[in-house]
Amino acid sequence: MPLISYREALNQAMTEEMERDDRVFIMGEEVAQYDGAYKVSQGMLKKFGARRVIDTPISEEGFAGIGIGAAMAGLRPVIEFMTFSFSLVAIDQIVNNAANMRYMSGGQFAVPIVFRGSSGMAGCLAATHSHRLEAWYAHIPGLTVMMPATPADAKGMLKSAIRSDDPVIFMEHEVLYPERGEVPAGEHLVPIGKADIKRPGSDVTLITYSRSLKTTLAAATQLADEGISAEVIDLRTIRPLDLDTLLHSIIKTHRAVIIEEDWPYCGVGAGIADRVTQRVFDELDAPIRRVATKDAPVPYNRALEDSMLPSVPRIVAAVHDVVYR
Amino acid sequence: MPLISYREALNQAMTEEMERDDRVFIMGEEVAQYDGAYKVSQGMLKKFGARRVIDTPISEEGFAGIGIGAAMAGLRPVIEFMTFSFSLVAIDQIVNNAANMRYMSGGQFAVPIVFRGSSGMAGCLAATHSHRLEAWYAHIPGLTVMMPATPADAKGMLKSAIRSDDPVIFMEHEVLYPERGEVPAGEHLVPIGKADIKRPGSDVTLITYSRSLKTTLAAATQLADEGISAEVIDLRTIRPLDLDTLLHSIIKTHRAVIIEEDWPYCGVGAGIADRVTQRVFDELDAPIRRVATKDAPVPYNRALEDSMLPSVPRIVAAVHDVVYR
Amino acid sequence: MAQAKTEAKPVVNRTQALVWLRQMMLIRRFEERAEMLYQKGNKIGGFFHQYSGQEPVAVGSIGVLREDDYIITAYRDHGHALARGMSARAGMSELLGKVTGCSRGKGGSMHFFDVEKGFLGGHAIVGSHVPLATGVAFALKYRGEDRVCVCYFGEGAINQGSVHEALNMAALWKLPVIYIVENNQYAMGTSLERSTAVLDLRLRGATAYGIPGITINGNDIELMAKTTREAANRARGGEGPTFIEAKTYRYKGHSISDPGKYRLREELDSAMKNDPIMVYQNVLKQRGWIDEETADKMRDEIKTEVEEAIAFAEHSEPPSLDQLYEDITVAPFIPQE
Amino acid sequence: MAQAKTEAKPVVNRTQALVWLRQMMLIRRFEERAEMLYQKGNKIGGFFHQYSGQEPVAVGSIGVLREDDYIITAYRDHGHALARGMSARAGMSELLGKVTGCSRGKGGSMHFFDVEKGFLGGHAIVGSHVPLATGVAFALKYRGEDRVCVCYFGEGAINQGSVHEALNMAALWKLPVIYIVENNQYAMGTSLERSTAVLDLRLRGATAYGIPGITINGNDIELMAKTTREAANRARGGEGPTFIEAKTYRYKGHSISDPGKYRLREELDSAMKNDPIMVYQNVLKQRGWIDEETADKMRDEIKTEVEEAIAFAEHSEPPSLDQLYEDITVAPFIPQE
Ligand SMILES: Cc1ncc(C[n+]2csc(CCOP(=O)(O)OP(=O)(O)O)c2C)c(N)n1
Ligand SMILES: Cc1ncc(C[n+]2csc(CCOP(=O)(O)OP(=O)(O)O)c2C)c(N)n1
Ligand SMILES: [Mg+2]
Ligand SMILES: [Mg+2]
Repeated sequence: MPLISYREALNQAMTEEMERDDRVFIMGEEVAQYDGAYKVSQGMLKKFGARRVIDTPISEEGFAGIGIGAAMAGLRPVIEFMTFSFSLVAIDQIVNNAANMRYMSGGQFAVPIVFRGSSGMAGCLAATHSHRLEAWYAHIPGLTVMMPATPADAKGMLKSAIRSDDPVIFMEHEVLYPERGEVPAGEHLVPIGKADIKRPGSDVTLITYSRSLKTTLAAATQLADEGISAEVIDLRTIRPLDLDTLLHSIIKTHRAVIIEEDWPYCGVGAGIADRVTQRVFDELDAPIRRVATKDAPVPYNRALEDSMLPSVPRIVAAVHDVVYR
Repeated sequence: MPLISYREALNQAMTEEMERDDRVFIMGEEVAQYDGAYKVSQGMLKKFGARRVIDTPISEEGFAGIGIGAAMAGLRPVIEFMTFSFSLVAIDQIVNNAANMRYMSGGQFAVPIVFRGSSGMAGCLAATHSHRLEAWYAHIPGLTVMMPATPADAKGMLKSAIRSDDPVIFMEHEVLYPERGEVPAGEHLVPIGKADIKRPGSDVTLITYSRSLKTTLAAATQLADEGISAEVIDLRTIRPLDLDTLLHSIIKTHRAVIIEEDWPYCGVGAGIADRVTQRVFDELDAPIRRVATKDAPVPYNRALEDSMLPSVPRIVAAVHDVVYR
Repeated sequence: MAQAKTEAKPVVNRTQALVWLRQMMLIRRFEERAEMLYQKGNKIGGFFHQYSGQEPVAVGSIGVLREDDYIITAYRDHGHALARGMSARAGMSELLGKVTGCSRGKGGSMHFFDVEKGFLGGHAIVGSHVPLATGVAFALKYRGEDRVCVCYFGEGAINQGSVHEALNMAALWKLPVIYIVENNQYAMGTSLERSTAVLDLRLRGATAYGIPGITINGNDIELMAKTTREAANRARGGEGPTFIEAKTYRYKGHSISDPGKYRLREELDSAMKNDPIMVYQNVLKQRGWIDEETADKMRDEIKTEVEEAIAFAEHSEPPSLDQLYEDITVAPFIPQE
Repeated sequence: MAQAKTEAKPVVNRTQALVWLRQMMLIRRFEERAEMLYQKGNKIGGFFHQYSGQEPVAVGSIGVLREDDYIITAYRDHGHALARGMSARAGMSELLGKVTGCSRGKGGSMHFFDVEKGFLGGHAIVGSHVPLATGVAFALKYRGEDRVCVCYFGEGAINQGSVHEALNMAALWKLPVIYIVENNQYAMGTSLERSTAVLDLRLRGATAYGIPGITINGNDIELMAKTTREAANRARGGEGPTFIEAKTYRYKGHSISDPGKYRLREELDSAMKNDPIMVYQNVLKQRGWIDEETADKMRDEIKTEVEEAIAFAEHSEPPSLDQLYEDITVAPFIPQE
């Protein structure tokens, strides 16, 4: 299988879907002539022309709405936010128009749209540019929320997202763009709503997604050295949650730690811990622990920022805590 | 003590604080000449004049930002959103400017501002006009989130909110505006971050806030008839959470149900259940159950809407589930 | 008697004119009866914004569109929906929250939809549908179609930032969209001069974006029609958007709960004296296209139609409780609970 | 040689003029050295937007303000901060993420703050500080003060809706705010004509709101000063906002990671040929206010000042890890974990 980057995998997904279906187009700031702020759409203007690869003014609320309107009229837009931090100015469109439209119209309209772009804490970007909004979007019925952690998933998930008839929030991670991995050429679809066991294990279940997968796998390796066998589950889709895969694992391990990059209170981890605990309370030998980003705005200083993030020591400590050793 | 409405209590709080402190003013759509869309600011234009009670154009993002700027320059704005559903168009200002400003400036600036207004499902308002955004705001470090359930708390909490030096999200409930109760005249301050035991009990802890308090108290009465003694805790402040009061109660009852009007996944209830379970897992005889609004956009049809909401039967069933009888 | 004034030369033929008169009467009657149902019996709930007094704006403009064009508007949407041919049955059933309603009882007054008629809704967040309209127009241009999208919004909505973002992109990309600002002089209780620094809205919505802007008496139905037709021709010809400020007046409060105390009795009276439906009826009479008797018959027919719609709505089923989870997504919906 | 051109009659006296020249040199040098620190040694991280080429806009406008006026700008904020008198030490320490930085190492390049100087930040969400500026002006008027707030933003920011909401309210309420659009012709890689339907930004930002609008060569420092002074006088006199489009040019890419391939070499060269610092130096020379030697000495002093600032920054402490939870709220902060 070809070894390509997460960035290229996303590019492949869009390119293939645009080749397949003329209704698909990409719109956003600097996606065309500049080849994308993070070069995800590199070469696409050249390939597809200005009709289908469209640069916008700095008007996120406006072009998010334009995408939704275009979707209602039968197109399948891919709207790039330079980063999801900027989706804050467009969020009314996403919640009230993308997520609610089908319901409010009694099923008459569909909104097949993908909002995608980088997300997360990318290093020294400080408070305004480091948002992780997955918990916010996951809270909203009507949205699908996907966050790939590997190049192969990036491709397969984005292709599925573009083919979805419903609005998808597709959050990439800036830090992952250059990461390389094996990616199937051509048709490769990862189903929406399916988690993936990235490392099987039997003593504890580690639940994670996006960039934190790497740290979690590193922690699992270190735990293995200690004789603790960790199963690492990559959620991939945050909403709808693949509860079955989680429960199956936890019924086996009886212990779980969730590793996430968002804030702890009312975050994705809390949402998952709650749902899991509700189902398998009696199977749990310990409360589900969480390793999240610390509860503070994101500072500029790198050491301070690093100290907030889930780290191998923090994950290992949480695992020790749940396995009682 | 005088018996006044929740609406009047809020009015009193603002009036008293404006009398006390010239830096306090109120701004929003229809707050002045119209006396407020829900009449919360009734009579205030007359009393304080157009300098301090200010009607705005329909520009939430703009006047939210104007409020924040004014707060940075030393005023203490009370910004009314006609409903918090409309705060969606202003949310970037709230998150990036109100919540982050102090941090980004290394503590040089404070943002003493209150964003207030009605919130919640008020009956037949459908998806766009029925948002409950408490979990979103609670997720954000830098914000204080308050939601009063009674007239007395409405007054005492709003006065504390206005005196706070930090940004406060103050969510009222449209359905509660006409509710009457005893409210202390004059100086009455409810501390930020303190929950209130609205009914003591010993068998199960019922945790709730805002409009759901009423339903929860009704359920507690019914449970009492069955011989189940429920302790009802009104959170009042959602962020920061009064974890001590919750843990104290649960260590006594060993069982808890959270009743909330927001959506279940990544909602406030999940946020609380997770934090409580982390602390007192071994004290819990059952998983913390939650009675939330069902996971769907809010429909217009009243019966359908009602079916989503926490109800006495749903609460009672959840309690039966945790007390195993 | 309401004064007859419109374009000197008829803009339409007799048949069309009578259809328009009838549509205006239908909208008026529909809302009068709905208001009664709201007031007694609690059959309608939530926010309810009436279009009474503004009928010529929707009827005149929609009247010159093609069947395959698109319409989108704000929460004050009954008029546009009926003008576009939505049945009174579907509208009334929606107000009563029934499954036979135009949005299956899930949208209510503010969220009427009709995919068959290209009616893209009723939208209740002020200004938020203006980007949507622009996106629909984007799709039309993308596919190389010569259809247009007509977008209505109130003068108060021009203060929402998203409107400006959309106007700029529509102009930049020459999209086939027609923005019709229904300037009924009030946004809730806020009069125009209290909310905008510049009273000539064309400066804000047209000049600022290089979009042709025109201010007209929106209550002159044939002028409304003519102006819209010209704008539609421009749009179909690839010349881009048009901004039409249609001056009009709403008879009722902002919504049913608003007594409208912020305006003077005389202001309302003078508007009602020139009721646009009566004005148009008189114009058609002067043209010899209708007589009193035919008009009365028309009114009677409409009464019957509306009563029949009410009966239909009343007898319709409400959505069953399990429909709560329907229509959320196209894919099977899995509640996250 | 850079061409000398500015107002025929000096706008300031010699002392002031030399201060301005010095400030421009300081900004230029500060950024040159910071860029080096960024490129090697990884001492500066994140986004880093340089002001080089635009110095006269900040220096000329801030130069005529009073000490008690307010300044607010976007992420391209080094120039405004230094022009306002922030020390190179505080700025450099911030870039290095040190606790001695102007934002205690928490803000970084995009979020410079200085409460002492009335410098309300560096704001990194495009357009988002324009409502803030308007609110500051609201507070000034509320207290009956004759101070003003000056708000800088890029020409690309005019496409953000919140900017329009703010402009309208500033005009409606006659607030003492001066909007200075630094039109450097590009928003990242997007040139003006690719992002706005109307190239005369006054139509969008001034005419549309009845705000006096004026377009000037922002790189003519004394014209910049004069124009700002007039606007400030209007604001102090209760006459409301002014919109100034200052035409300028940025020498560097949008941020440090942008090679700026979207513009032609000649375009950049011709701008650099008229480097505004050299232009002003020549003007002052012609006036007999400075000679080559003094200018060189000034440059040397500045070099020393910047090196000293770097040394200071390098030797400063980073924030300790427990400062993560400091400065979040005025009230004691309780982490919700
Ligand atoms: C973003 C937002 N803010 C506020 C409201 C509440 N609101 C609904 S309609 C309205 C007035 C709108 O006036 P205008 O645009 O003139 O339209 P009209 O009602 O006159 O048809 C307001 C303030 C809303 N629905 N959405
Ligand atoms: C809301 C938002 N969208 C996008 C960005 C990313 N971004 C940062 S600066 C910029 C270009 C701004 O250009 P302009 O306003 O002309 O200012 P300049 O950089 O030229 O000084 C963009 C797109 C952002 N920070 N905020
Ligand atoms: Mg209006
Ligand atoms: Mg620029």
